[in-house]
Amino acid sequence: MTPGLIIETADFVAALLFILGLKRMSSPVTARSGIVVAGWGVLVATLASFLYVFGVDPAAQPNLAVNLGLGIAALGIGVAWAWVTGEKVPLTAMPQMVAIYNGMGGGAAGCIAAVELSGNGAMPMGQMIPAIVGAVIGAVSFSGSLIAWAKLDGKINKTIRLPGQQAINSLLFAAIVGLGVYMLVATGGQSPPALTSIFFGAALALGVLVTLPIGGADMPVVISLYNACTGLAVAIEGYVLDKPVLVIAGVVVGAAGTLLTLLMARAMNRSVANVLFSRFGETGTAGAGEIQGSMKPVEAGDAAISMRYAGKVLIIPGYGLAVAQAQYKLYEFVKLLQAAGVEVAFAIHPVAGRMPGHMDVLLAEAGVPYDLMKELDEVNDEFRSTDVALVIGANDVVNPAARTDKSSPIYGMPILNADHAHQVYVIKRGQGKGYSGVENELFYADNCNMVYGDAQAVLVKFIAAIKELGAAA
Amino acid sequence: MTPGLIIETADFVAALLFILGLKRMSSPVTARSGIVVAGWGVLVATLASFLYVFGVDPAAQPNLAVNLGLGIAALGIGVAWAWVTGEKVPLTAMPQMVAIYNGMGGGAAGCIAAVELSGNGAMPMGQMIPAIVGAVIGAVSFSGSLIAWAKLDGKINKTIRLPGQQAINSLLFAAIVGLGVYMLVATGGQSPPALTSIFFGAALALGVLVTLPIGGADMPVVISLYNACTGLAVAIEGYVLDKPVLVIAGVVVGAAGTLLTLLMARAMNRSVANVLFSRFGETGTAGAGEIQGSMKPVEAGDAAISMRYAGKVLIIPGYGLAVAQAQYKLYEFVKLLQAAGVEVAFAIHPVAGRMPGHMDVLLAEAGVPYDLMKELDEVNDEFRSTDVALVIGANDVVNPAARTDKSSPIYGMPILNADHAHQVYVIKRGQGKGYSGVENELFYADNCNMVYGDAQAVLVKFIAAIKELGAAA
Amino acid sequence: METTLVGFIALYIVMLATFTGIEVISRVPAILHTPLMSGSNFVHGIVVVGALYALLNATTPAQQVIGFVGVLLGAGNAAGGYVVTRRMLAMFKASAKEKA
Amino acid sequence: METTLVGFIALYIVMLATFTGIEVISRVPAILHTPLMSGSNFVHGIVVVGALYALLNATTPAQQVIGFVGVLLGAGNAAGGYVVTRRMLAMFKASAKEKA
Ligand SMILES: NC(=O)c1ccc[n+]([C@@H]2O[C@H](COP(=O)([O-])OP(=O)(O)OC[C@H]3O[C@@H](n4cnc5c(N)ncnc54)[C@H](OP(=O)(O)O)[C@@H]3O)[C@@H](O)[C@H]2O)c1
Ligand SMILES: NC(=O)c1ccc[n+]([C@@H]2O[C@H](COP(=O)([O-])OP(=O)(O)OC[C@H]3O[C@@H](n4cnc5c(N)ncnc54)[C@H](OP(=O)(O)O)[C@@H]3O)[C@@H](O)[C@H]2O)c1
Repeated sequence: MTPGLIIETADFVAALLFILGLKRMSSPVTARSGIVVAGWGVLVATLASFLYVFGVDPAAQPNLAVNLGLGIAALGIGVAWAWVTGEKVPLTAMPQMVAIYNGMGGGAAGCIAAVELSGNGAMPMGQMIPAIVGAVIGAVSFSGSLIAWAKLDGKINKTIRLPGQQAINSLLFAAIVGLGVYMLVATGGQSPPALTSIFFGAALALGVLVTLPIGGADMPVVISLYNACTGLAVAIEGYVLDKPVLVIAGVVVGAAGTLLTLLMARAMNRSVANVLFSRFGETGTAGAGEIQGSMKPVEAGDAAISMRYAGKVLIIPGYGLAVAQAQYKLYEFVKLLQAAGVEVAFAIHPVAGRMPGHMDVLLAEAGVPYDLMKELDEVNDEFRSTDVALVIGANDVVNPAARTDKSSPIYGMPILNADHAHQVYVIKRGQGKGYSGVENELFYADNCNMVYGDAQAVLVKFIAAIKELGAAA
Repeated sequence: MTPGLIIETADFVAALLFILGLKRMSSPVTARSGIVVAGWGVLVATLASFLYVFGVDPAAQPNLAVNLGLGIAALGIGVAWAWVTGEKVPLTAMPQMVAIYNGMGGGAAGCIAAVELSGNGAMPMGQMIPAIVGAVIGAVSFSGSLIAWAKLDGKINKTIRLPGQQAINSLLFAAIVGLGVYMLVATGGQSPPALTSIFFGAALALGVLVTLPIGGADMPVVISLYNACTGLAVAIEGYVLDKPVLVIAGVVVGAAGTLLTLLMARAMNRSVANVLFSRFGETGTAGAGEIQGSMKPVEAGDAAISMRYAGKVLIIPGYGLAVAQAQYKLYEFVKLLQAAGVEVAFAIHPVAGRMPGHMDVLLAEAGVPYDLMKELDEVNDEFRSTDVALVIGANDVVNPAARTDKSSPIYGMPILNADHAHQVYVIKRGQGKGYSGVENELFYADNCNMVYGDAQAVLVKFIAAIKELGAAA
Repeated sequence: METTLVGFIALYIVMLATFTGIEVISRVPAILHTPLMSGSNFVHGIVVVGALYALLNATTPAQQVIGFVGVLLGAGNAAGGYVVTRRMLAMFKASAKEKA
Repeated sequence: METTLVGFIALYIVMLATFTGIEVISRVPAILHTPLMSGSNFVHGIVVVGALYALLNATTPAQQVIGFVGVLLGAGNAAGGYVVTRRMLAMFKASAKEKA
């Protein structure tokens, strides 16, 4: 086999392994092996790609040793840095890590484009157009993801919005298109470095400017979108480099990212454009009318004991659980209930928390087995036969206004039917509203009582109450 | 646009439409439009392919007018014949029509190979090997499908089995391989017509000999397998002709056929090899032990009236319903029950009848809405809360031996839990066994009564009994 | 015609088409398995396009005859598969208001 | 490297990969959506292979620098995406005998 053939074979195997790996993600039973399978794909293709040394451009021949050294060094540093940070980052910081890794992929695609465009010779139009388009997408994805990271990591706290933001962004975009066309038409693949630098600089600036005004809570949607963008950029640069494996991997990721983005947007009852271009909550809060009734507080101990003697308890975790990092205490409490013979399960809304699947990861972290985590469709009919629904730091995902109030910004979003349970307990700190900023009628319902306090603190009380009961008995 | 570009565009559109069309088959709501979408695909690609006249081989130039005339004539005759037969064939004869149309596709692939192999010049190895392999698969699929048609249509009634069948088939296969290799090595794409003819003749004979010994009841599995084979042959010839649309369509059909074949084989608890190479039932019948109890016959009228006063009736149709063509009478009866306020649904086993989905088509033909047709997984838990399970001409699919009797040939096959209903009525003509030839313990169960007679005749009595009751009241 | 299906590209196409086929088809419910069988049978009727190409490029009488037969068979596959599938699918209806 | 992704072939690959992606990914249950996000993020880490190609063929110092950065970023994407996804998935366990 020639080196070229080995590389092509390795690429093919990698593409196959990616798809097989992603297929394994269709069940939590096989998902763990799925990432390993996909991992082999990247490993095989990366190792094989060193065989390019046997077929470099004659012009690059003199640099070969240096380039090879640089390649090994870059690989080593990149892998080592990412591996270490990835291993030690706390699970709560996952979203921003995904953002940063994703940005790196976009940046890499941009670098490929930059090298190709500073080309060793004239480039045919059919290559240059995609190279330029991929460059812009990759660069925007890079700088935008970094901003998303900074926001999620608390490095940037404010949503920074320039006056006339839309106009500035549009102008910048027009400038990028103009520069791109100029590079294409006037320079024929030999555009001067200064021009190329301005072009890339403008694209990076666009990513920053587009992302800055978006609120931190909307960042997961943005990350998912940039994930799709990076996929697209990789696919396009794959076309330029004539590497089908990059095209396939990129397109598949593009599909995944797009799907997840749409899912989040739909579950939030907003369009993707709305997320990107308008400040949320500005109109939302005004909508809700006055709610009749009052919130009825209850002692933590009393709530815990009533659950201890219930037949069936469904727990609805929300963003507040993540904020309080109370998943460990929660599972401790659940195990006590189970030991007392109570049937307990978790009802998880698809957009509970701030990322799709956020709650599932959180609970899994605390050791909750995945067969106790029920999806909305699976569990929603069970509330009628449930004694107690325990809502922990969730708000929007149990707001009945989504079913009834046409004027509410969350109207139409599917919700968990906590209100159908015989008794509802809600753990939250006070009168705080949820992500969408609307009032929640459920909290005023006859069968609902509030347990005020930080989720972690309340759960500690729950646990104490149950243990006391056991000791007394 | 050049003619070549138009053809390529049309091909691409066709491939896209095929996949979109098949995607629509995922629900009965959209399925009807699915076949239309796929139909446009074939139409567009076929019309565009006439543009080949602008780019024929110089050697074929003098024949162009004749060839074009032949092409239009062949298209016209083929479409007209198939359209007319397809429109007027009764629905019961669908399986054999599918067989014959499928065979024609295999034959067409074989013809393409024959033309290419009688080539206008030396063919590179990389083209010749697939051409030859595709030729064999296509030819076997052609003659095999015709035999399947003849068997299902009653043109051949016996299962014809030569002494030493396996040895003969193996020898023939070896001969085909030998001839193929000889054509490949010795003649370099210029094999003399006589040799080519012998080669194709041998392949056709193989299809006949492989299919003849298989019993008529196993034919649907065989048709599904040949469907996959034709897909494969089309894909391979598509590679030879460098037509990606043929490759994609062929591979997708190959996947569909393979999936359905495996599904049928698994549901019958046999391997595909077992279906093809062994006579079924020879060992099967011996297996079952003596069954305690007796079959308790009941009058048709009594059974009908007890269903009239039931709350919920589940109907399990089987092969006998198809034999008796009683689906119209059945739905008439069901509508009477529904009018009397009885909840009625159909529980359909994936391999009830003789083809996957056989019962669904039959019932749809009689006008039964598809939302009343429930799949096994969906309905199996409902039997416990069902007053009457009415089994019509079904046997194997309700045989509890599949759950309990490890020695039974159907052990392990999923069955409909008719025996869990409060009362079971079974309509069949006598002591006849089902497809697998084993006894059915259900018929001897305490809560089971037999209504003997042809399904159609019994249902007529059912209807009369209900109507009489209505008149009396 | 320029040859494009060379080497690995053909493999990629086959791999992706296989995945697409398996995924798309495993979503078809059992209720539609008979129409699926005839519908997929219809889809390989596209072979008629290949047969037409072969016929139009036929040089010898033998090739013309074989090509003619190929187009005839392919056309029958496509047309027959289409009609039969359409007829079957036309029968599948949802419960309507018009209760019996 | 011989150019193979020409014209329609690239379109076919994109079309089939899109279908494969949509079908495969829409089967992933909501419970795994966070690992899916990071896992698909990992998959585009394969871009490192393209960056390596660009770097190995670099002729000017500028190209070397950009190529180096590209490989660095791509490697970070791949390694980081892998570790994070593996860590998350490792947490998903089924109910075991070891009841509390
Ligand atoms: N998952 C996704 O993909 C995604 C992405 C973007 C946006 N979103 C949106 O996020 C929302 C998720 O809904 P959700 O019900 O999970 O959360 P939520 O509606 O944001 O409500 C969270 C609640 O938790 C309470 N809380 C905060 N910190 C707490 C603590 N330490 N202890 C106890 N309670 C605490 C807050 O009330 P107090 O202040 O009174 O305590 C608040 O009402 C949806 O609107 C969804 O559309 C989701
Ligand atoms: N669907 C597929 O894809 C497929 C393909 C190949 C094989 N198979 C096999 O076919 C079998 C299907 O099971 P099944 O339960 O539907 O049918 P079955 O087991 O073949 O039983 C059919 C029953 O119908 C009765 N019957 C025949 N003609 C009748 C008439 N005119 N009126 C009333 N009853 C009549 C017969 O008993 P009497 O003679 O006493 O009336 C017989 O017991 C399975 O074993 C399956 O594996 C299925």
